[in-house]
Amino acid sequence: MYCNQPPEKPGNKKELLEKITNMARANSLWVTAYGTGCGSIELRPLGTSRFDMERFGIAMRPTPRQADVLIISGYLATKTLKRVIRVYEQIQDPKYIIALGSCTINGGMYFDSYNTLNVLDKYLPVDVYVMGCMPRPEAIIDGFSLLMQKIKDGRAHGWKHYKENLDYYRENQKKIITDWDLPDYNW
Amino acid sequence: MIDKVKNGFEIRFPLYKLVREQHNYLHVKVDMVSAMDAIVMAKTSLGHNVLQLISTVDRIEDGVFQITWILENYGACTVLLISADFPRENCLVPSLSQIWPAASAFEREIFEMYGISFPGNPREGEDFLLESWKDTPPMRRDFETEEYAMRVFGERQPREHIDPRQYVGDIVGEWNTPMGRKRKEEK
Amino acid sequence: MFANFSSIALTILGALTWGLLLGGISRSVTARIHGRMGPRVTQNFIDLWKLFRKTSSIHHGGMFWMAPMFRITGAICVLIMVPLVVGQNITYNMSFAGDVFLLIYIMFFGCLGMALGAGNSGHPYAVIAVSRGLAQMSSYELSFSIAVVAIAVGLHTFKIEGIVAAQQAGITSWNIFRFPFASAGALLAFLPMQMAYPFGIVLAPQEIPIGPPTEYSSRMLSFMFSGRALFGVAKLILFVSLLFGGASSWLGLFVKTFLLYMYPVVVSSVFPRFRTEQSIRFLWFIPTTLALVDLVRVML
Amino acid sequence: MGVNPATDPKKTTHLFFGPQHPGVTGNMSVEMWFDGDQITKAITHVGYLHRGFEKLMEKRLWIQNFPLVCRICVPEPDINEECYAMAIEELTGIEVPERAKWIRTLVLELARLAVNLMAFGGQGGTLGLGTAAMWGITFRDFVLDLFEELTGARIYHIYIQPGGVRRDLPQGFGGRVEKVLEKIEKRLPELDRLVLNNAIFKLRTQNVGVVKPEWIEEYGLVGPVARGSGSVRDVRKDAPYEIYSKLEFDVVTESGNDIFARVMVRRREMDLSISLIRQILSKMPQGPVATKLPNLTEWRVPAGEVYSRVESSRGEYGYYVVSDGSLKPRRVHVRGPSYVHAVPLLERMLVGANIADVSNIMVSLTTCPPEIER
Amino acid sequence: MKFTDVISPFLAWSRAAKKVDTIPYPNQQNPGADRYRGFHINDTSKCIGCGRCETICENKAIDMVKVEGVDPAKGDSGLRPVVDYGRCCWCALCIDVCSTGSLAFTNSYSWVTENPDTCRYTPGVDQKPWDNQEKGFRQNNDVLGWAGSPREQMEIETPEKRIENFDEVVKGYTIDQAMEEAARCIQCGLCISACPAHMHIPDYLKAIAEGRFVDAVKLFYDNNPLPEMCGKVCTRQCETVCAMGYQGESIAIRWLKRFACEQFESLADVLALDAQPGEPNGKKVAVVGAGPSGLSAAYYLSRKGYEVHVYDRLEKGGGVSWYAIPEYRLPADGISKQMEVFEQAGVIFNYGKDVTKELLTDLENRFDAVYLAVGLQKPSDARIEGEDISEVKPAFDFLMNAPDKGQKLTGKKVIVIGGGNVAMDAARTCVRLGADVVLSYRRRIEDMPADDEEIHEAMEETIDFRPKTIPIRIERTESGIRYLYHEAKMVDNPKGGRPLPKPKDDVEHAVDADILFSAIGQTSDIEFIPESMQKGMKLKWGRIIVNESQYTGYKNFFAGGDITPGEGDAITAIADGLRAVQGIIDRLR
Repeated sequence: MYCNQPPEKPGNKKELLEKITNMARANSLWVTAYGTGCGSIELRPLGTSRFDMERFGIAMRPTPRQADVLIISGYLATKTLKRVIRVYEQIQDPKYIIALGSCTINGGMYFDSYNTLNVLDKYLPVDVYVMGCMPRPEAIIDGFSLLMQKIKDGRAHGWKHYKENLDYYRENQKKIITDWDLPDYNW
Repeated sequence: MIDKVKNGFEIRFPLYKLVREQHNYLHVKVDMVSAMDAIVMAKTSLGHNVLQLISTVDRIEDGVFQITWILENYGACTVLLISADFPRENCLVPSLSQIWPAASAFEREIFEMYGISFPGNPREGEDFLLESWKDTPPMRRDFETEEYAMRVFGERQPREHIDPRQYVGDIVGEWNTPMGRKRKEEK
Repeated sequence: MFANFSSIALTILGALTWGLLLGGISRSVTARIHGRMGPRVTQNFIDLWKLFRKTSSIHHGGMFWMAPMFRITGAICVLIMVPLVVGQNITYNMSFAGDVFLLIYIMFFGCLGMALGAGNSGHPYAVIAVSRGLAQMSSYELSFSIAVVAIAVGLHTFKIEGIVAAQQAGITSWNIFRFPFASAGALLAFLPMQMAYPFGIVLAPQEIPIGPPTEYSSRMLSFMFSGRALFGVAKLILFVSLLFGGASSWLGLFVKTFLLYMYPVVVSSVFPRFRTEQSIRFLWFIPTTLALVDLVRVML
Repeated sequence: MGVNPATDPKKTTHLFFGPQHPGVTGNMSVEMWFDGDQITKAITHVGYLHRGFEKLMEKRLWIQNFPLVCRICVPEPDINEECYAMAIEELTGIEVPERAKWIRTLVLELARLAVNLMAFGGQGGTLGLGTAAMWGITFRDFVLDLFEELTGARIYHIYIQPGGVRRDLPQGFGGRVEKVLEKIEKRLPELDRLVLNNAIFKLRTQNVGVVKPEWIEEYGLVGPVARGSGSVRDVRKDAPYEIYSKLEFDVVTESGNDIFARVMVRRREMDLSISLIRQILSKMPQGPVATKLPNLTEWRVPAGEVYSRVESSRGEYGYYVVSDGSLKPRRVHVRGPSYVHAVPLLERMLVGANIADVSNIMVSLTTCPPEIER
Repeated sequence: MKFTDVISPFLAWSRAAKKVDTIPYPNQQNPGADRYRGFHINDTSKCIGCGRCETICENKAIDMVKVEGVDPAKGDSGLRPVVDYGRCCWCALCIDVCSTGSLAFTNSYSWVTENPDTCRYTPGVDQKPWDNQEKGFRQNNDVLGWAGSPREQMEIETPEKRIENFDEVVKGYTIDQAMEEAARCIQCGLCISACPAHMHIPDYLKAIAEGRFVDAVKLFYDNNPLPEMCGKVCTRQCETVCAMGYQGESIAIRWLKRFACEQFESLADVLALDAQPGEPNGKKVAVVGAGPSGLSAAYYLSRKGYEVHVYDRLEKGGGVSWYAIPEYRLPADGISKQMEVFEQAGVIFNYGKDVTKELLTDLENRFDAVYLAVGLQKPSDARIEGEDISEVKPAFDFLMNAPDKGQKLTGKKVIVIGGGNVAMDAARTCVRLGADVVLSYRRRIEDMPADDEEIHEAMEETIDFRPKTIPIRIERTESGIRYLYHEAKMVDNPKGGRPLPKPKDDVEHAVDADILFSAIGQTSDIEFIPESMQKGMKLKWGRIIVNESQYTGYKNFFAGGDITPGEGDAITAIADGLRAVQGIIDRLR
């Protein structure tokens, strides 16, 4: 039913309304509470009193259905990738991915590991990369600022790209996840 | 304290090999047939009744897996390591999961990582760290992790790399000497 | 009739704004005890707008869609049946139409509809949360009902208008002083009603993320949030009317509802959650007993 | 064919708890079957963070493994460095200068303090007491500031190395440590009042998540989990490393067996750490902080096998290091305390528990998935 | 349940009235700590491109690449590190091992991007916002010693003992010491660019470190047929560019070469099949002069199958380097050990042949090619008044027949003029013969061309150094001679270059002595070359100018060693020989 239909192509919205909406989107980024890697240790100071990301309207949501942002906090093991794809596809549009750390860019420390993937954007569309291992909370805030800027400018189109190039992403994903047992579309 | 343990081994397993000895630390090596007896003896009569770790070393050049059981005596705070070599082909090692419930997890991991089977472990074969792994068990020495990673995961950009030693040699003409050309070919 | 409709619309809109604003303020206040700066006060509006304008939204059939509607309907019914400000007829809306039992029924109906819808999402966490929530609701509704009955019997009127009118003789005539035990019971029941800790077993992110709304997203969630805001304000107004003498002016209304809203916030920030059976045991014994004391007193 | 009553689909609900779940400590999951509210069977699933550390270590030089090992345990990286460095020192016979030993102990205790603060606050957080989690993690951040100043990084310090530490203490560091300790000491009572003197917190933790004393030896439990059940085992006391034999302290132990006892152990460990840090700062000797190492890229560690142990905030932490005399280790096996805590023990403890207590129990064991999976 | 347990949590609300803990980050910047491991910077002018950072990086995050604007030079590979932040883990191992300390971390920590392909950059070359950051993680080699370490110290005879005899001063490494010293090598290969003969230094150091001494010797013989000599008296330009020398002490490449050779009684046996004459190709080459240059040309030509005849006026092979260097630096035993290799390689020696015009004409006719490597024969004039006194002698002549080779020293008080290795050798030889020695040099001690070690050892051996002395004249006195000089001050050279010594005042200082050796260099003497040949060659200041393959321009004549302009040391001479071999092979093809 809802999870077996091909995704609908995003249409154009009215300019002004879209602008206001983008402002709202930028100032209300809800993050899926999924610590995929070691970077999530720096999300705790970020979420708590010391750096307090709620100042920017960023909040943790326990369920992907209600979130806008997925933070890939560092390396992804192949076993996690499967869950992350599931989580990402459960997030409702528009949705964004922030990737933390070297591991997401080119493998980082684990470039030669048999169980972690090296180039994240082959499998999921990434909007913002934050350099560091681990990035400090301040750097993550800067990452969010860049994402906000992108949303306000209407450039944060990773999710559209994912839908339009679903076949490409699926092919790459299935190359790694040999026992693919997810539905073909699950949003 | 450790002397008592050592005496125990001298009496029961006169052929044991002493690897390392300290005031609260003893590492002995026995043959594969008496390994189980040694562990049971350590647990029942030598006071080393806590299993800390089961570890494996792939000694591929000797064609054996060296299994090491690390047992502790909580009262005296001494460590006893018992090692034994098992042939690498169709490796079967007796399971301790009936004696220590914690052993089951260690044995599941070793089965996954080395392909060593522990007959008697009821949960053997359940996915532990890996998911649907089809290649050589990854911790074996003959599994090349970097090659695997590059083949399966790839990298962002190919490495553009110049070895300074070769480069300097080439530009100054290190190999242009009468005998040098031959040497370079050898290299 | 037209004036009535527009005043109803204004009431709903105002209640929504006030509810969201209260939510924002409570987030800021909670942030203070955490030792942090906290979000903007308007954050809830931004969130709501964003959710409303998300481009995709999954649903799990008609019941699923109905759930927030049930709640919004319940909230609106309560809002229009309770007089907002005493003496200003325009705020009376339809208060002539109901008595407190109808109100209690409508409140229960809203939650029940919510439970039905959320249960229909098929997510095990939502199902667990619904079962927890209904179990808890049955216990706090009991104490709340007994308290209301005690007050109503004591004041010899079941009309909310009458209850409000009976409290207009100065601060000592407020029901909270006239029926202290029933009020205490009702106020304790107010905590689970607002899903405040230690009774927040329904929305327990660390246990059953995040309970009934697990599967709700985008527009559905924005309805859910507005429903919650409306319902929150409705409950506040109901409690103000029942226990705190209603509001004799707009300022009084805002102050009273604000203070009442802060009460669960204060408790919530310093207590962890009960387990389900602990919560129910607590609600069955303490508030119910308290309310019963007053009921018995009134009856005798 | 008989149906296992624990997983009978007619009687039980099948539920996955994690890995995308705010109540799980890190990236792991528990598969559960429960009957009503009671869990009848639980299976821990790990491997979401498996990076193949042990394989990678075999492919890297001895010194190159230091950036790797610290990533095995994210909240408390220093114990890994310490344990690995101790193993190498044992194999090579490299002497550690006296001052370096003191600095190492200082670092280890600061890290223990930091991780206990987080775990203490986190225990409240998992029950919905967000304030406690906020405070605990904020206090931890004060300690991280010290680490940043000392080692140059907040999380992965890569500070301890064979034969000493990488840098001397900065000027006036001791004073700043003292300042932070005072700040934390001043605010800890607030946290105590919020968490330990909280009726509902007690209700939720007392007599919940019981670890029976006889399980300690059966499963090989260590650290606060064992000490909360009356054990007095602490590697710092039993097999002192670095300069623990020169410090005065008593092993913290509680006999409640339940979550509250473990929380109390952690709380008292914080006091212990603070007192140890004060002792270290007052007695810190002068001198060099590192022994010169040979050319790092040509460094061969003599062949041998050694099992080294340190006491982490979660209990005994062991490294089984095998060298074949080459440039790279032959085998490094990391034995993290979470291994038995999160897999066999958790599976056992969850049976009969209430679904509401799953993350409560998990956090009280402070399971750290990266050290299980490596 | 206690009642206080219900009340006490509410006390937490007191926190709400207090100051918040939040750092309002983007509004208030929060700089990293002084030691923060932020982003890389590299001082490209200091960087030598040794690639140490690349080797130590466990993530393969650092690659050495060619960079525009940085050219390879002696001691600088011209490569610079590129850092891939898709790999980096900020462990700072690269910082701590950087041999020059040019690589560092700043305390910036914030870099966000949309484009992951921009994460690779060359610090110091690509402009980045943090390039001018002052603070950050810096190398501290005093603590770690990873970027440079002290040398393995070998045993050196005490000055008191060593002036009593002609035994070697430096004892040489033990096997363990040598292996540890060789293991300090970081295999960067910069030394190859500095060594005139481009020896395979990293390879043989690795061989020594791994205990493969035979391989090491074989590697020596690839580019240098006189390794033992070079192992003792080489000017070791390799060590001056050694990457380990920037923060520590350079690797004792020379001593290790010596060590490897000394491990074997006979080098000929070690080389065995590697030092055999090549397949004869029927061509004949004459080599004039059996010095380092001539010998290396002869060796490789022979190995390539040429029939090689070596002519020398002395009775033994080895040339001046051998004859003139005293025993305590280079014992004579080594000569025959190395000469065996040449004989095994099929080189034919003709000793005692004075190099004359007739000989050259004869060789021109009989051989396909001739290699002239006759070196410098004539001592320079000191150009001091009174230098024709018979007690004033060239130090070079004295050393050629020095007492260890049979000559006696007449007199007890000796003056040596000069600051080169010859001066040091003469002075130290005289000390060993029981004389009091005064050494006079025009410039400062740091300007002396001699090896630092030589100067240092000479100073230990009670030699009276008188730097900054300008000779005036030498007078004969009743008992001997008197040497008069001005004290000098250094003034800047208007043409640039080294400062010039000028007399400080008019005071004449005097030293009495029995004998004076002047060691101010040798000049060439090309009178032995027939005029017809001289016309075909290009000459300048008595030296033969050759092209890059040592070809003189006259028929099949090649020249090398000191007779051609150059550094004037043994290893350059050997390098000349190597080039000549290539030139001859190409020309005779």
